[in-house]
Amino acid sequence: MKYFVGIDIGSTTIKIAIINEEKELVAKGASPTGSRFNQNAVDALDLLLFRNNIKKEDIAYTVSTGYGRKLFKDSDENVNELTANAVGARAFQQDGVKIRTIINVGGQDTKVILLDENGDIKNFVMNDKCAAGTGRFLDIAARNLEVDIIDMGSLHFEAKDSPLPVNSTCAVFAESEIISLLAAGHHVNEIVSGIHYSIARRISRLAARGRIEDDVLFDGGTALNKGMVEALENELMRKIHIHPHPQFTTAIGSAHIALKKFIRVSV
Amino acid sequence: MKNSTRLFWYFFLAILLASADMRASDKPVWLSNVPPAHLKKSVSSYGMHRLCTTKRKRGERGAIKVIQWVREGASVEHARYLFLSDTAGYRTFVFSPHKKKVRSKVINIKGKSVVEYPDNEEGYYNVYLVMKRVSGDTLYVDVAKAELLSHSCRNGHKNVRKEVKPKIYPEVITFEIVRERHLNEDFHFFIASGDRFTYKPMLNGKPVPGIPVTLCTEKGWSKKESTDKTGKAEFQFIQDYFTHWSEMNRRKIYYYLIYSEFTTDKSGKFQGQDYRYVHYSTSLSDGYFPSRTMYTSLVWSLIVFVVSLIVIVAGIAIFRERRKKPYKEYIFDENEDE
Amino acid sequence: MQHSVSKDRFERMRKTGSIHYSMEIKKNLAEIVDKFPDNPKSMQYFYDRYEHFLSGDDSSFKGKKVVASMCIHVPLELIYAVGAVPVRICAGAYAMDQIGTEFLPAKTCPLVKSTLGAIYLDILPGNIDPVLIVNPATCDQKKKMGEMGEELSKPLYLLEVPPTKDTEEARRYWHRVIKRFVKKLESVTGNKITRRSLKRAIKMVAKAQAEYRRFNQLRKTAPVIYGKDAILVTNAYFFDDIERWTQKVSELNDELEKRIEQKIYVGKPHSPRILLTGSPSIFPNMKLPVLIEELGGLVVYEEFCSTSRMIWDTVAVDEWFLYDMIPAVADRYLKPSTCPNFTPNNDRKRKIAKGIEDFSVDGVIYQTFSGCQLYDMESRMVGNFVESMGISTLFIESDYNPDDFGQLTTRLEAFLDSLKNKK
Amino acid sequence: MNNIRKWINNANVSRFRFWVQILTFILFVYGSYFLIHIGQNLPTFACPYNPGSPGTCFLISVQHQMHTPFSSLFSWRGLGFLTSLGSFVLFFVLFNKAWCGFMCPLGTIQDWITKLRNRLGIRFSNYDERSFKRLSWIKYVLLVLLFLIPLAIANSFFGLPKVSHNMMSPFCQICPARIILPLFSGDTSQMFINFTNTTTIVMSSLAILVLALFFVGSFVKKRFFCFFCPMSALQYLFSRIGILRLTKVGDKCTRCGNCSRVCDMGILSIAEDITSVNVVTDNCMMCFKCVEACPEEGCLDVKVFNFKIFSSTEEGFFKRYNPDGDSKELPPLNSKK
Repeated sequence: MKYFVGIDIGSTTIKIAIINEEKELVAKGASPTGSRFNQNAVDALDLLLFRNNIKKEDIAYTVSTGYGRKLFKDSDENVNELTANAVGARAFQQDGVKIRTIINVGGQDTKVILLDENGDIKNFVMNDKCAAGTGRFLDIAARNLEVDIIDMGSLHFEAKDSPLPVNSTCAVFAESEIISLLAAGHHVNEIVSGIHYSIARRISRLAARGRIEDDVLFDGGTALNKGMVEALENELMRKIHIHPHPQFTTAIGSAHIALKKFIRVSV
Repeated sequence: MKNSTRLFWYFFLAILLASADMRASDKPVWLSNVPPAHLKKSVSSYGMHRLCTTKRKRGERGAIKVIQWVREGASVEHARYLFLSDTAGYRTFVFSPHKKKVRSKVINIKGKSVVEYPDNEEGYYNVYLVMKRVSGDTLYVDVAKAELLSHSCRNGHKNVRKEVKPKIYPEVITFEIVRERHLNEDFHFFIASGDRFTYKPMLNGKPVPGIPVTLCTEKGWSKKESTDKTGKAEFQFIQDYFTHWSEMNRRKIYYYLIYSEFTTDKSGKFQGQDYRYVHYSTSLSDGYFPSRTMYTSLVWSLIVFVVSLIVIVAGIAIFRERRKKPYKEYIFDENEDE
Repeated sequence: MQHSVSKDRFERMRKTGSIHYSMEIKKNLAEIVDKFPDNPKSMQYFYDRYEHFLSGDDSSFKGKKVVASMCIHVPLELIYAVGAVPVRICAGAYAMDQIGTEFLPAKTCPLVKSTLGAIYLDILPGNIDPVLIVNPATCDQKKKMGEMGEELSKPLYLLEVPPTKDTEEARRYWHRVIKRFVKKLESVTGNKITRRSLKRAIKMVAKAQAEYRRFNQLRKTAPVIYGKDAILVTNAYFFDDIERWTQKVSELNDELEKRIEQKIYVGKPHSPRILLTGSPSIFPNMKLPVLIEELGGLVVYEEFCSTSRMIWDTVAVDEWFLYDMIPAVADRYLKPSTCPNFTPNNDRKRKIAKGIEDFSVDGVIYQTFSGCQLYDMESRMVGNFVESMGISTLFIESDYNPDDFGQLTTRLEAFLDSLKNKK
Repeated sequence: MNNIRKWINNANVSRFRFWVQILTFILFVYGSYFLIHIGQNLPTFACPYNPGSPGTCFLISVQHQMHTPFSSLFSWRGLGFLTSLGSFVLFFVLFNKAWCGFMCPLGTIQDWITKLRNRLGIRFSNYDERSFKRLSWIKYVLLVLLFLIPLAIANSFFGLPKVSHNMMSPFCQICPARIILPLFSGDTSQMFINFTNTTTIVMSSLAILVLALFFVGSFVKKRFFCFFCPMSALQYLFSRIGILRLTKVGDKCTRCGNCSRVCDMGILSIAEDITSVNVVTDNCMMCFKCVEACPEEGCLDVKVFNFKIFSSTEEGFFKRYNPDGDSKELPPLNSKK
């Protein structure tokens, strides 16, 4: 049985996805990038293989993507993460749903990718210059609110009345604004939903510039946060599909590319 | 008027008429296109050269009848309109431009005789009135000739040069005058005062050197030349009368008469009478325009040309100088009191 | 804003400035030359000219006055005609950009900052000492930069470019501006413009244009030269001696012709053909073209004011007299210009459309310097126009700062991939 | 085939036109001395007042044919006019407006005067856009008068008295060709002020004024008279169906303005207009200087029907305007001469 590895070396976390010949997702794993990410990546891969008892030789082809893709030594090929993301999104074929727009909110940047009919990238807009509207903004907020990032989503739904307006979009100023809101006695969940809406508004403005079309897929680590999804749906005023493994879309995509490349190379 | 005076008048006229045929040598008989004053209303003019024709009744078909008045006398304006009684011994010959004899006759309109012929072809019609009589011991042969051009642009201008050439009929007309054509003559041609033309009296088809030829114009100017050894006499037309400037009409036709006569000693018998001398005389009358360069002045045009040149050049020079100065400023009226 | 700096501080700034400048030149030149194996041999002349970009060991300038110019609206023929030598000093150095920021707000076009920095420190191509720096008043930032230059007591001269080029008032105004400019040139250089000298200048420039047109024709037929080399060739037109430049370009053309015959092509076989437009890339800021061609694209046509827009249109004079030659030269720099400072500017769209057709372009990359709002404004219109032709466009906003390499690579790679799939 | 085409596209059409103009000048001014007779209704100034003219200009036959009462004009006589108009159109369609650019004797004279001014180094001037537009309609007024006045001589309009016969062939009376062309056959008879009556005084002195304007105008502005010539107005009515065509490909044009600068008539629309294909305007005389001056490959083409006979090429442009030898024979830049 041959396995194909897609490894997405992001700024904050390394995500690995392994699929078999029938394109089924066999294993996925994420671990923090840290500083020596080449070594970390290799260890994470070995750990994942060991846990799912896959032998190293069965891996036929590995494709790396993400910011550190060129520096990860033992990948057979590296691919641009936008392309990988597109392939990953298209691999997630819910019946009756044709994905035309991917909103990927990663740790360090936010990407809005538009696809044409057969899934090729038609156009894309990126915001990688400012932390606002990215996962980093959520990390900072979570740290300030001394709340774990995972249950940010549930807190969002506890807020009773309308979300608190958090007007500073800049991650640095948001920090001081959150502290002042806490001091003013506002409840944590109001602040969290306010933050979600400020990020969502920022993303929708970016999406507007990209002139998005229907069947929007929201992926990237932030998609795990239910509150964010709800806020974005309201801001975009349209239904949003969530990838079953939002954090691993790009990794899965690069695994699929590894499969395709392997077939072409071997045939 | 009392009967006696009327009777006297009748008698006087009879003598005059009777004496018609005893003319002094100096009164040529010629065919004129100009009707007598009191008959102007009853005739009309036709064609380019406004030939005189009888008035056509409404709906009259067939060729137009051109008439030429028979007149006698050297003065073109005051020559007498003759009345040819049947006995006067005259014969008329009219030849069409294609040299065919055309039926012509002399008719009398209100006591004045005219030679009439049908006109339906393009080109010069030669009209002759030949009068022969013997008086004393000389036979007088008087030929009155007219070359009448008939043309209408509708019929086109084919082979004009051939049609316009002069034609003579020596076998029928013993003595006639021929006007030599200019090179560029065509159907639209008019003699204009100032032009020079040569005339050739032809006796039996041959030019006659050394005989007097006289040209008279409307207001009585006349010039006598004698033909040179080749039988040609050259004349230059002059405008002998200038109307007041306001009545000036470049298209008015003036008329001239040219006649020549000479006597040769040739004997013979004519109508039972012997004669020892023959006196030939012939005449030709036609119209001419005022001079083509009449009232036009080349000098004035050069003056106007140079003046306007100077004015325009000066205007442009000033315009170009003015443009060199910086742009014109807007000036505002400073005074306050409305 | 009198920039009072002590003599010693100024000297020190000048020294470090030129060190940074030459380091930048070496780095970029190395990148341009070494990373690409198949550069044509006759490009070596141009690489050497950039090697001595600042040293100015060029003998052709000796004994002649130099008139520095910026933008493309300065009639070079008139400068040649009065016996001076034109050098275009639009700077592309990040080193000078940092000097310029001391005078200009942060959000200013890097080209303007860099040029002002170069003028202030007198670090100009070919180490020239211009008698006059002609500054066409195209976009607002250049106007203000010119004003600041004057305050720094540099010989700046404002050339008033009309805001539009279609009305007759604008054309007549432009003719008057050029005539006054000629008078200024005559007073600055001391020579009088004559019929002969202007005619000779027009012919010289026309010969250079003829060679460039042949160069362009060759690039149209086959991908025999990288876009970055083409940009280098045209950039050399800024400061090189024109007759030598023409000679060298014709040699390059001959070599390219041979390459076409022998079918030696650059880049990969069906690499996406890119049209570059927007803010001009000027050496040493060759970041974008080099990156594109590194990632497998091929720049086939650049609609920059540092390349084709500067050399394309040639003058045709009806009567070889000053009264017809000077307006003809003036018209040549106004009427066909597709500089976005003119409004309306649909000539530029038509030129891009023609470029796309002639060079069978796959994708358009629209570069805008951050802070240059002229090109930014026009990017929407051009983008929509190119979309309507069915060609996808990538809008890149960058400046002379080399450290946004990462973002550029991701964007360009994604764009090139999307083009490859479409092909 | 295409090296012939290449040779033509590189040819110097202006020099070719110079020689064609000389030949056609001899044809139209001395034609009849060589017993050549071309025809009655020529679309150019083969002036019948000049004895050497091989035919007659259509304008004079128009004025004579219009001098008929309405009753006969709208009956058989009108047919005569239509046939002569037909033969004019047939002549005209052959060369379209190139009749003015290549063949008209008056145009040739004006071009010679321009060459003289060029030799003397005197500056030419051009109309600005506003006056260019305003003056362009004068030739249409002259054309209408040219039809109306003879009609008004033969019929009375709205009961007004008929125009006097002295106004017969009104345009010929003031046309400079009537005076200039006979001069070339040594016949100065047309150069006169006619004092016969006030009308003829006014008309003949107007003619002399127009003559002076003609000479000074064409000395100062290139092809001055062609701007007001009713023949070019009449020709423009039929120029759409001409066989010879001047077309432009708007996409290739960079609007560099070379064509409108070398245009003798000073037409601006040739450079500004990038949409229409047929670029012959009413002032254009099809001298093809614009096609010579266009540096863009195949932007301006001269076509017979749809077959290109001469089009603008880069190579041709550089050969014409910047021949190689040129910059060498000029003195080096810094020599004091």
